[in-house]
Amino acid sequence: MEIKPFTGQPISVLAYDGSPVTNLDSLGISKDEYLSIYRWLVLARAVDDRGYILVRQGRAGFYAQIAGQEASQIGSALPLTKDDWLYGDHRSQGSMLVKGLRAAEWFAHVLGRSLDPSQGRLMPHGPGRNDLHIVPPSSTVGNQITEAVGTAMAQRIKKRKEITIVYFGDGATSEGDFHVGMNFAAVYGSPCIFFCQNNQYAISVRLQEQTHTKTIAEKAKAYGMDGFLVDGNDVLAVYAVSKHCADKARSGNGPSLIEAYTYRYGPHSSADDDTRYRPKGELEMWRNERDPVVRFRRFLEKQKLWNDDKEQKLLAEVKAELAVALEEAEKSPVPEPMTVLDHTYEKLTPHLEWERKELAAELGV
Amino acid sequence: MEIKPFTGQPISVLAYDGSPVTNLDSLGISKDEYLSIYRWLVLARAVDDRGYILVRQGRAGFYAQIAGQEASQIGSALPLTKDDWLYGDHRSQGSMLVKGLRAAEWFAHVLGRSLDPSQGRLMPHGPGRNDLHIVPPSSTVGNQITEAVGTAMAQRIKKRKEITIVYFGDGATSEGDFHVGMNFAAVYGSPCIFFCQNNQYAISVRLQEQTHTKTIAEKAKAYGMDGFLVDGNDVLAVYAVSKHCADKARSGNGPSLIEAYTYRYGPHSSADDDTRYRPKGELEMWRNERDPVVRFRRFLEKQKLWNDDKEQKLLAEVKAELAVALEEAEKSPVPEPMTVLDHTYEKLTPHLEWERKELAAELGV
Amino acid sequence: MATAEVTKTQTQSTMVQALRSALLEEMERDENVVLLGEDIGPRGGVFLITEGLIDRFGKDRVIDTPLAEAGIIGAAVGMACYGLRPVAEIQFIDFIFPGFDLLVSEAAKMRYRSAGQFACPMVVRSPYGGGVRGGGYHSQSPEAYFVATPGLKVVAPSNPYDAKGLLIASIRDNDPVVFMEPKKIYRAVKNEVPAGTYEIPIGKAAITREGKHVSVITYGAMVHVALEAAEIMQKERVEVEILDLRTLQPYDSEAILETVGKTGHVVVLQEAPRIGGFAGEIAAFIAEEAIGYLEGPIVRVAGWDTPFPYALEKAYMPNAQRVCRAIKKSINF
Amino acid sequence: MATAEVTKTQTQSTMVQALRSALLEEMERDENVVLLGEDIGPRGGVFLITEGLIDRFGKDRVIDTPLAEAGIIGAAVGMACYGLRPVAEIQFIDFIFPGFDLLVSEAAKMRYRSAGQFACPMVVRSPYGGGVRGGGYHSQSPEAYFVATPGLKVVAPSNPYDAKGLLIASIRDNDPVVFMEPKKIYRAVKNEVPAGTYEIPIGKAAITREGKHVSVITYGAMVHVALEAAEIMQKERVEVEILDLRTLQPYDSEAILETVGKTGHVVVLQEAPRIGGFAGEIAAFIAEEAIGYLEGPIVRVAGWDTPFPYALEKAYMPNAQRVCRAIKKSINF
Ligand SMILES: Cc1ncc(C[n+]2csc(CCOP(=O)(O)OP(=O)(O)O)c2C)c(N)n1
Ligand SMILES: Cc1ncc(C[n+]2csc(CCOP(=O)(O)OP(=O)(O)O)c2C)c(N)n1
Ligand SMILES: [Mg+2]
Ligand SMILES: [Mg+2]
Repeated sequence: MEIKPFTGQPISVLAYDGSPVTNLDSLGISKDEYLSIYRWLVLARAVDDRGYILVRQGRAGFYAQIAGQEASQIGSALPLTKDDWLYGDHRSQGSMLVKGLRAAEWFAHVLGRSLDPSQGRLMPHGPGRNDLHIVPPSSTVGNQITEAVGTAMAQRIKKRKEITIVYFGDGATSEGDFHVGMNFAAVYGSPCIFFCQNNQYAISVRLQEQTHTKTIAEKAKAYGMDGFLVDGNDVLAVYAVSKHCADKARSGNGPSLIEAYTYRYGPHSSADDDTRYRPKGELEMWRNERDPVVRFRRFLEKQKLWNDDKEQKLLAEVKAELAVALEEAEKSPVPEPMTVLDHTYEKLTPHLEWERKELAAELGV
Repeated sequence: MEIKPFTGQPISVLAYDGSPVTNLDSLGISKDEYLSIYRWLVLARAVDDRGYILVRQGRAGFYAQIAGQEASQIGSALPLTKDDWLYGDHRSQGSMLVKGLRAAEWFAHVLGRSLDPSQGRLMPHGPGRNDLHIVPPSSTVGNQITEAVGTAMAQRIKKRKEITIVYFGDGATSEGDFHVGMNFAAVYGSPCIFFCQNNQYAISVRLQEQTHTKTIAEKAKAYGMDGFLVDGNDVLAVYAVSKHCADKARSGNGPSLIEAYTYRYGPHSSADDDTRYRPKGELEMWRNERDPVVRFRRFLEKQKLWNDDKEQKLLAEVKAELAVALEEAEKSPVPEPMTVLDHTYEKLTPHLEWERKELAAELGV
Repeated sequence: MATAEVTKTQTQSTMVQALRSALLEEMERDENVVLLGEDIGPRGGVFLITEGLIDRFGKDRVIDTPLAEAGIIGAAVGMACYGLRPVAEIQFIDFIFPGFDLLVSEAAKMRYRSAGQFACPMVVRSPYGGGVRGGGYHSQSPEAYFVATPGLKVVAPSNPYDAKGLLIASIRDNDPVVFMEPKKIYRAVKNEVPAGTYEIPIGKAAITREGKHVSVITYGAMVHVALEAAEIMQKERVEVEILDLRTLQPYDSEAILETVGKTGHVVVLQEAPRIGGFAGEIAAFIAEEAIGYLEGPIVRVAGWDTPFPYALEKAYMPNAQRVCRAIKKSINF
Repeated sequence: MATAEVTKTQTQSTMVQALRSALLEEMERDENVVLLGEDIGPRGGVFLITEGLIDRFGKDRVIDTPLAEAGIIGAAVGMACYGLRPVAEIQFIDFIFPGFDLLVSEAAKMRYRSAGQFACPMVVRSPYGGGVRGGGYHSQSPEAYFVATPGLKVVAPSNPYDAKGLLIASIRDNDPVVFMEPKKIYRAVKNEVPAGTYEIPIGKAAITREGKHVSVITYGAMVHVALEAAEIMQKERVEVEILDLRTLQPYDSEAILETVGKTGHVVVLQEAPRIGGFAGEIAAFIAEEAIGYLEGPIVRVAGWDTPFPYALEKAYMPNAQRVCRAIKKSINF
C-alpha cells in the first residue's frame, strides 16, 4: 500500500461494508493484532458510553464524547511506542487509553477523584500521566500544538528515536497556534505528527464556515510539509497512515499533518444542544453507514475472524472490566480540600503559606 | 498580460536591464503615468535617504529604511483609490506617500513633532491619517493583518466598492495573525490584498530559517486563496499584479496574497548591525544588478522617455521639495507635554484628571 | 451613585435575557452595531445570549467566526476603525488570551497612537468566573489584566437590570470596553428589567446595601456573596455596607471615598487570585487617599493564589464565611 | 535580605555582560539549558546578550526561531515538560503578547493541572521599560500581568551583580520565571560581577540604601530614580530607605514589613501605569498587614495611565522630582 500526501480523497483500506480495497498484506498486521484493534475500538466506545452516563446521572459536570471517532484515535495511537509523547485535546481519551491510561483513571478523572492522575485539577477532558508521556491538555483550543512541537524539538536535540503526536480538531486549525506550531516543526524537521480529527464541526460551526479549503490536509502545503487525508472511520487506514508518518518522523524525515475525516455522534459536549445546528439525517447517515466499530467488525467477519458469539463474549468482558474500573474510581476519595493550594509552585510561596493558614482556619482543620 | 497565481517564478514585466518581457499595451499605462511612477520611485528613495540622515544626525531615534523595496511599495499603492484603506507596517512609508501622506508629515513623524498626524505618539515607522484611510501600525509584527481584515469585512458588510490593502514582511508570515487573518478573509470573501514584502530577512533571520516553503505565495493554498509571486523590484509587474487583485477584490471576488520578492539595502533599522548576518556580496549584487529605481529608469530610457537631463532636473526638483518639507516639519513644535495624557480615552477619566493635576504641578504649568 | 432603580411594572428577567435584549435593542437602533464570535449564529452562543439574533439581523450583522480569538478581536478593531460598533463575544473569558495581544496592543492603544484620529468603539463581552464546575479554563476572573491596560474600560454587572443598562452604555461608549458577565448568575439571579432602552453610566458604582460599620467593596457575582455575609453579620449587629463597583476601569473613586468615610472599615472582595488582583488597586487607592478615615486594616478577600481548580472549587472560591472572617479582622483591629 | 555583596577583585560589568555570562556559565554547567528566540543566533540578540553563544554551543542549543512568540513560549513549555531547561528570549517584552496565552494558560498552570506530574522549569527573559526613545511598543512595563498570574515567578534586577545571580537562580528554579531586564540600564549602570557562579535567591529583596524617615519600595530601573530622589531629599535632611524588591512574585513580604516598621512612611515606585499596577499590590499588602505602623498615606509613584508615548516620554516617566513630591506627601501627612 503506497501512502501519498495530498490525495484529495481520503485514503482508505476498507470499504464501508468492511471489504478491503487494498492489499492487506502490505499492512503487516497479524490476526491477533486485528483482534486487539477491535477490542480497543469496543473498549473505547464502552468507556465513553459509561463516562457519559456519569454526567447524565449528575455525578460529573462535563463530558465530550468520542463516539464515531474511535477509529481515528485507536488507529493513530497504536503505532506509538512507550517512549513517544502524546499531547491530546478535549476529545482524545481513546488515544490516551491506547497509550496506557487505565479506564479506572479515566473514570476517576471524570468524577474528579484522587485516582485521577491530574487529581481533579481539570475539567474532565483528558488527564496526563508523566510516566506514559501523556501531557494533560488545557482547555484552550490549539495550545497543545506548539507545546508538542517543543517536545519534538527536544527529542531531536537529544537525538532520541522518539516522536510526538498531537491531537486537535478541525476548528483548532483556525487558531494561530496551529500555524505557528506547523511552521516551527517544518523549519526544525521535528519528529512530530499533527493529527487532526476532522469531525466537521467546531461546536456548531461547520468546516465550510471554518475555512475556505476543501480539506485540512492541504494546509500542510503552507509549511512545506506533507499532508495526508485519511478516512478517519477506517481504523486500518488510520493505522497505516499514522505508522507511515511515525516511521518517517522517527527516521529523521520530519513532521506530517494527518487529517482524519470523521464525524462525532454526540453533541459537542454534555453542555451542548446539537439539534440547533445539525442538519436532519446527517447523523443517522454516518451512524448507520459509516460507523468505525461496525465497519471493522464486518471486516473481521469477512475475514472469518469474528462472529456473534465472540462479540457477545467481548461485550460482556468489557462490561465487567469497566464495572470494576468504575468501582475503583468511585472508591477513590475526592481530593483533600487542603491540597487545593499545592502544585502552584514547586513549594508553597510565603503568600501561599499564609493562605494555607487561612484555609485551614476556614475549614476548621 | 495574463496574471496567474502560484507561478513558482516571480511574475515580471521588465528584465533587469529594463527591457520589457511582456506586451506593455496590456498594462494600459500611459506615458505620463510611466513618468509619474518614476517620480514616485525617486521621491520615495529621496525621502528615505533624507529621513535616515535625521537619525544619523541624532535628531531622530529610529528609522527603518525602504531602500531597495520602492517598487513593491509604489507599485502596490498606485492601484488604490482615495476610498480604499491601507494598513502599513514598519516599512511601508513609500506606500503611505502614494496614498497621500505628505513628506513634511513623514519628516515630522520621524522627528516626533506636532505636524505628525500621530503627534509623536509612535516610534517613527508609520503615522496614520484618518482622512486618507491610513491606519497607523503598532510595532507588533502581524497585528495589522487581522485588523485590515476587519476593515475589509466592514467594507463588504456595508456593500461599498472599496478594498483594503495590508502590508507585512516575510517574517510576519510566521505570526499567528497572518494565519488567522488570511483564514478570516478567505471565509468571508473579504475585499483585501495581503501584500507581503519578502525582503528575505526578518532582522537577521533568512527566509529559509523562517519557513520551510520556497515561496510565501504558496502559503495562500492553506486558505483556498490565490497567491501571486511577483518580482518586487519590477514596479510595473507589482502594479499589474496589484491592480489585478484590487479589481478582483473590488468586484466581489475575494482576497489575494501577493508576495513581492525584493531585498532591503539598509540594516533592519537604524538600531541594527547587518554585517553580523549578511553574506558577503549579496547586497552588492542586488544593488548593482536589480535596483528597482535604476531598472525602471533604464526602461524609460529604452522607451525614449527619459535622459540624463530629465534625471538631473527631477533630482533637483525632488531635493528642493524635500528641503521645504523638512523645514515645515522642523518648524512644527514638539507636542505640548500636557498633551501626553490625551487620547487615552475619548475623555479624561477621573483618574487621568487627577494625573493631569499632578503633571501640571510637576511641570509648573 | 444610586441603588439600582427598578420599574415595578416589568417582568422578572435573568441576566441572559437582559443581555440579549440590550443587544437586540441596540442592533435595532443602530445598524452599525454588529456581533461577531464563535457559535453566536444558529447556536445562539453557548449561553444563548444571541439566540435568534441571526434570524432577525442576518449573517452580515451576526457573524459566526472561525475558531480564533485573535481574529475576533482583531477584526473588531478593524471594523471599529472603519466606523462600525462591533460587539465581540469571547466564548469564555479564559479563551481571550489567543486574542489578548489584539486587545492590549491594538484596541487599547489605537486612539492614543493615532492621536485621536482613530477610535475603537467596541465591546468584548465574555462570561467569567467560577462556581459552575468549569475547572481551570472555564472559571477565571482575569479583570486585573484589563484594568492594568490604559485605554480599556472594564465593566462587570452584578444583576440583570444593571447588565442591560451597562451593556447599552458600553455599546454606545466610544472606547473599547471589556464587558465581563458573571456566568454563575446568568440565570440564578433575577430582577426587573424594563423593555425599553436605558443606560447605566460607566464609571458609577451603586450601594447595594446600606450599613454603617464596615464597607464591603466588590462587583460581579461576588456582590451576592457579600449580601450573604451581610445577612450573617447582621445577626451579630454588624451593619455591612456593600458597594457594587459595576465599572472597574475607571472605577468610581468618589463612591469609594464616601463609603470609607462613612464606615472607616474596609473589606475588598474579589473572586480572582489575591496577589496582583484588582482588589489590591482599590486597597491601594484607599491607602493613599483615605488613610485618615481608616480605623482598621484594609482586608482583601479573594480566591487563593493558584490556578482555578476543578474538584475543589468550593475550597477555592470566596464564600460568605471567608468574608465574615475578613469583616471581623477589619473591625476588631 | 542583605545589600548586594560585591567582590572587590572583579571587574566592572554592564548588565548585558552579566546576563551573558550567566547564560554562558549555566549552559556550560547543564547541557539541558537551551536558548531560543528571535535573532539570538549569529545576530547575538538585538541587545547582544547572546553574542557568540551560538558559536560556542551550536544551533541545537542556541535556537534562532521564526518570528512567533507563541512558538517561542509554547515550544519552551514543551521542552521544559520533556526535561530541558529552556531560556526563551522575547525581543522586547511588548512583544510577549502574541505568546501571552502560552505563558499564562500553559507555563503557569502546567504543574497545577497535572497535580505536580509535569513542571515548566523555564525562563522567559525580556528587556522592558522606557527611557530609550522606544515609543509605545518598545518601552512597556507589563509586570502587573505576570504577577497576577499564579504559577509564574517574576524577577526584575536593578544592577549587573543582581542580574547575574538572579538569572542563574531563575534558570535553576523549577518554576517558570519571567525575567524582566531594565533595558535602559543595560549598559548605563555598572558594578562588580564575579566570574564564577552564584545565586541571588528568588523572593528576597535588598536594601539599596538605608534611611529612617521614609521607605521607597521599588525595583528594576526605578531603583536608580529612587537613589536620585534620596540624594535630593538628603539635602532636606530626609533620610530615605530604598528597598529593591528584585523579585516581584513572590515578593519579600518580610522585608517590606521590616522597612515599613522602621520608617512608617511608604512610597511605592514603579514605571508602569498606576491603575492596576504592581505598586498597588505592595500598597494593599501594607494596608492589610502593617496599617499599625503607618504614619501617613501610602503614596504610589508611577507612569501615567496612558499608553507609553514617544515624543513625550520624559513627561511620562517617573523621575526623581515626582518621587520627591510623593515622599513629601507621605511624610507631611
Ligand atoms: C481558545 C478557545 N476558544 C474557544 C474554546 C471553546 N471551545 C471548546 S471546543 C471548541 C470547538 C473545537 O472544535 P474542534 O477543534 O473541531 O474540536 P472538536 O470539539 O470538534 O473535537 C470550542 C469553540 C476553547 N476551549 N478554547
Ligand atoms: C510581535 C513582534 N515580535 C518581534 C518584533 C521585533 N521585530 C521588529 S521587525 C522584526 C522583523 C520583521 O521582519 P519582516 O516581517 O520580514 O519585515 P521587514 O523588517 O523585513 O520589513 C522583528 C523581529 C516585533 N516588532 N513584533
Ligand atoms: Mg471538530
Ligand atoms: Mg523581511
